[in-house]
Amino acid sequence: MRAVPFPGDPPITPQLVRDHHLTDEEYGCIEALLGRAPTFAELGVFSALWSEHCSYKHSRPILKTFPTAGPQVVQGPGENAGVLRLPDGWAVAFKIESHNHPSAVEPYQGAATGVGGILRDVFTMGARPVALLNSLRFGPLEEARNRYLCAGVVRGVGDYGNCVGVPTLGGEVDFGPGYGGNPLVNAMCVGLLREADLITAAARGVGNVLLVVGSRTGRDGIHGASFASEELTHESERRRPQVQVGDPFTEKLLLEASLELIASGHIVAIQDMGAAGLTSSSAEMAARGGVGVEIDLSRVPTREPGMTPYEILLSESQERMLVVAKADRVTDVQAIAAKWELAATPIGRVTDDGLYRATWKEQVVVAIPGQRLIDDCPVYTPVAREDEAIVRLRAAAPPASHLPPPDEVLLQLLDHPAIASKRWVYEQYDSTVQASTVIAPGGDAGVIRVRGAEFGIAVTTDCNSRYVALDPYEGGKAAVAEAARNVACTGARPLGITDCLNFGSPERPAVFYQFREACRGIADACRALETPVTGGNVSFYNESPTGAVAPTPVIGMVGVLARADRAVPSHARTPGDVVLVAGVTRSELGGSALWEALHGFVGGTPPRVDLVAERRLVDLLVAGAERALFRSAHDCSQGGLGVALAEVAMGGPYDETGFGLDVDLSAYGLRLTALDLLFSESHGRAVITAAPERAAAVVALAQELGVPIERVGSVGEQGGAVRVRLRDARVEHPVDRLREVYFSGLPRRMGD
Amino acid sequence: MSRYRVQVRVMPRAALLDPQGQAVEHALHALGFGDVAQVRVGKHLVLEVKAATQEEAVAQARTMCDRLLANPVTEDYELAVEATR
Amino acid sequence: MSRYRVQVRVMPRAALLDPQGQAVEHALHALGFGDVAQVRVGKHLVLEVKAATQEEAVAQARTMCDRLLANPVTEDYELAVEATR
Amino acid sequence: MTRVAVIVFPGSNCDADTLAAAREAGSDAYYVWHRDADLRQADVVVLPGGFSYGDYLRSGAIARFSPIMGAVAAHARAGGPVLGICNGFQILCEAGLLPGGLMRNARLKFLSRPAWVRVESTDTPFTGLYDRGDVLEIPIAHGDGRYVVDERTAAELEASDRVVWRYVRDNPNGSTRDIAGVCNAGRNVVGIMPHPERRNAPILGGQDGARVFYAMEARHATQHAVDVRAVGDRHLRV
Ligand SMILES: Nc1ncnc2c1ncn2[C@@H]1O[C@H](COP(=O)(O)OP(=O)(O)O)[C@@H](O)[C@H]1O
Ligand SMILES: [Mg+2]
Repeated sequence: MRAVPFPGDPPITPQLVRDHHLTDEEYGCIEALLGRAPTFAELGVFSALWSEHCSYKHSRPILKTFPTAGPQVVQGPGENAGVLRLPDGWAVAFKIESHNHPSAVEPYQGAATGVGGILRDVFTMGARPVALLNSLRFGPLEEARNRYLCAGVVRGVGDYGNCVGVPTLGGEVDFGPGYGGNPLVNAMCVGLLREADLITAAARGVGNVLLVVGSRTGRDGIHGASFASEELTHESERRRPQVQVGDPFTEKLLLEASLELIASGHIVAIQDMGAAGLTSSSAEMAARGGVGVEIDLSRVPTREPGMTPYEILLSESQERMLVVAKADRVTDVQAIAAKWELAATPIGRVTDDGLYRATWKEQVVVAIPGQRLIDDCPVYTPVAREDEAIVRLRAAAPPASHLPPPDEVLLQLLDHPAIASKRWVYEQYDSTVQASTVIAPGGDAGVIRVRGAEFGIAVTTDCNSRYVALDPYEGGKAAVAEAARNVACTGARPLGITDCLNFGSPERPAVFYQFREACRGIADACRALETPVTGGNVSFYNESPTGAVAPTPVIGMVGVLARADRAVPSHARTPGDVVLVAGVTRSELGGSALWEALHGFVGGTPPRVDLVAERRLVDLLVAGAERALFRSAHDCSQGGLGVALAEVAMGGPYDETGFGLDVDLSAYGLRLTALDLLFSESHGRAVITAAPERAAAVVALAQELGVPIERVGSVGEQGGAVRVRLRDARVEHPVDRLREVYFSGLPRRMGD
Repeated sequence: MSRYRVQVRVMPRAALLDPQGQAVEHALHALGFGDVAQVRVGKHLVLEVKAATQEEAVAQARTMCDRLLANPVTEDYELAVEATR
Repeated sequence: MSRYRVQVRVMPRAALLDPQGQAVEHALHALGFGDVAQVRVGKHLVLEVKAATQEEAVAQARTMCDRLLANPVTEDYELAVEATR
Repeated sequence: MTRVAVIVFPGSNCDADTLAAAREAGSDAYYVWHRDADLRQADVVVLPGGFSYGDYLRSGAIARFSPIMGAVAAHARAGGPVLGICNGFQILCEAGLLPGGLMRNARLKFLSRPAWVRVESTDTPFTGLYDRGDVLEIPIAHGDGRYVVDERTAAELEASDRVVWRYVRDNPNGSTRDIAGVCNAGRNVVGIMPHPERRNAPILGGQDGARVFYAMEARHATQHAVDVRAVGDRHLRV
């Protein structure tokens, strides 16, 4: 039976094809594949599945170069989430996803539904979500629009995760002019499961029944997937009524119902209806299982009357799941759904003819060879060429001008939006629900315990887009290295990553160059650190009329601590402790916060990542934590050693005060100027504090592992002064002054 | 210049999901109000402005709604303006 | 039985602090609407009921408000009921 | 062992944490589904935190009509101990089992952070193992935590020693008289905004909340003259 148009469908014209973001060549492929012209509904299906967002048509060959194997990998890329092995039969499922375009149009709902989608990706693996993270980028907060976006996104992220009851354990927020027209909102979810309970999203078993579980289908976000593959213009502003509204309450019910369904054995597969809704979930499930499916669209419960097959196929209404139930268990599935006050409606079945078929009652409206629908999508290898302007910028230096003394610079940096405390953000996120939070936001990485087990899990997201913009290869490496350091500072061994690659249009050679090189850097770093890539997300076309965003490949990393109760916090805790600096400081101010804050200059050659040294530092941090040698450990990132020392002194976000610090750097980094020594952003470094009686063991361990280490001072009294002595300068501030500056930077700009 | 009382009703757009309205509808059904339908939940704002004329007050109120009080992406609003004594 | 449209306005009690109203007022001042005062923010609910008469519809709506839609400790409400065509 | 019923509403999300905390304190804790009508011989009832019915309309407004709430009210009337934590507190207020109500935080934002509360009354089934004046560090995580009550009732609460916990250092949500928790006139129904179940073990940063749960067990222990056990830094006074 071949597909025929549905009454009222528009005729297929070249303009209609272009409106679906398909090129003439792609349309040619479609006609060749079908042996005829597509129906309107079929055109919609192709448009969705062959969008960049679903098909990765510009990125697939590059993504193939990522290392994805390792003894710890249970599930690599290709599923809803990656899965890594933990001790004692446990496993961790995790994934990161972008929701940039929807958030640019409606920050609150865009961010909220982004969190909703990533939660579903994780619990459809049979994992209970135990942590959320979010990586955010906005234009400068001096502009009201950017403040509006930032406030709305943060509220949306918070309201959704808080309601579902998953703690937000970390993330990042950064600012830059390129993000003004196109903010980035990446959400990551981490879930815990018994390895034996893993379920995947491959439809199987001819005659098994497809059910929609959850919310009704409305006209929400039709074309979201192709929308996400398009630059933001005034035209997209006009598409606003298509925003999706999140319902975290229904999500919580869906979470409980899904986990119960998976445990029940009544179902063989489950998948979230994410981008491109029913279309992508059903087509992908069928292709993964190598089977056909048949769906009667007239049976899908709708929220509005008169919805067409096209609309039902492409709707992105939230909080819906597609479940493949064993043929004789449909009523059991419905009973579990009903317990959680959800509808579960049979809409189709698994077939043996390999066709992806959708009908309206008896009438066939879509009939496409299923495997080819997924596999035949054209793949592009765009031209990659570095922008000459970047080459020049890398060679440039900031204008020579009179520089303030280092103690003033330190205050300026602590107030710099990229560095200032993000407490204003993370205190809007429930970080203690589930009663397992060992290290809450504000440290290097979030850490949770696992009830009934000894081990713990550490999570972080990281990316410094300045480095990537200036040198995408080193920048890609740096993002992985920083994530690994953040995880390792808590004492966790880095296990693997998920990535969210936010770039401009891949059709521009300069952008594709950034993408290719950043990925090469990520791959090299992941190999060196033995942290395979388990999945991720590519978000292209992050451009607005004012230009592309800075290339921002966000790395989400998971690590494991042998003993959760030995997790190491990031700040000083006891007067008299010894302060040590591990790693080497070089003169590497390219892309630094110092130059950005002082000169408004983002340029120069960014710090180079020595992956061997990085690996050794990680080993030191993990081994030292396991032997309980450290009282605290904190890596040096933006703002360098100066900011890291201040952060160590300042203490936790809710401490009444911090600690003084007496540090003498006059014998460290001998050839460096004070500004270099304090604010250069060389990688591979951490500030460690240790009880005096353990300091010698720390030094010995570092030497054994080949990490250069120096004792540089000691922790002072609570509420004391932070004093750093250099050969030709000196920094001194009461720690309370530092805290005041560091914690007020963001609320002041947000007008709170 | 006189004082005017402005009443603004801000409702979620008709085509958008209104989870709050849904939850209230279910709750009313559970309470025995089985015939209740089409529940939508929005906001009501009351405020006072000073203006020379009623028209000016309406124009001011409209600008406030467009710029701040209603989210043009997700909400529709209605206005009522009356002189206060 | 006819259908009636019920409109319910629920406002925070006058004696209580209304931080949302205050925040809106500040935001309006910051946007240049310096004369705005007395901002209060509440809820507006719209729903449909079936009833034999208008009086019955009003009575139903009142019970819904008393039992669920408004919290007498913190809120006051007003009702309007009209027949739908 | 004290039988502790933890009520699960659709949208509850601290039910598992609360159950675990009660069990770690030695109680026989179990879930009761909101659609049930029977508390199964509970000695103590706990309404956990979360977002019952999404907190739509008002926090706790819809949950109070759950079938189980009839049994909870009967248990409370009979003098049985009832604890509402966060959303549970909101539900108890909506249900009229506690005076007052909880409104949007004064700063209009959800707030997740440690809070410091002073124990103001030890004469409840849940605070008997603290000393009056103890200052506890316990997390809060709520958007609607501003306790409001009319002046007369507030004065009455103070006069009758029914303010159970009070915020110190700062008032995170604008609560009337810094109130973080109250009890009913019979002293058996208690509502608190902070989450003691999130701070009952050293690995969670401290155990200032643990005695809320040990108290449930100790109460039982008193009645049945069972043992004395060590609790963190001190002994239960049985
Ligand atoms: N959006 C966010 N959500 C939650 N936590 C955040 C967010 N942004 C920053 N944080 C937290 O603030 C702390 C500092 O973050 P960041 O400035 O990225 O420091 P670092 O350079 O050590 O990575 C971390 O604990 C981080 O998880
Ligand atoms: Mg970070």
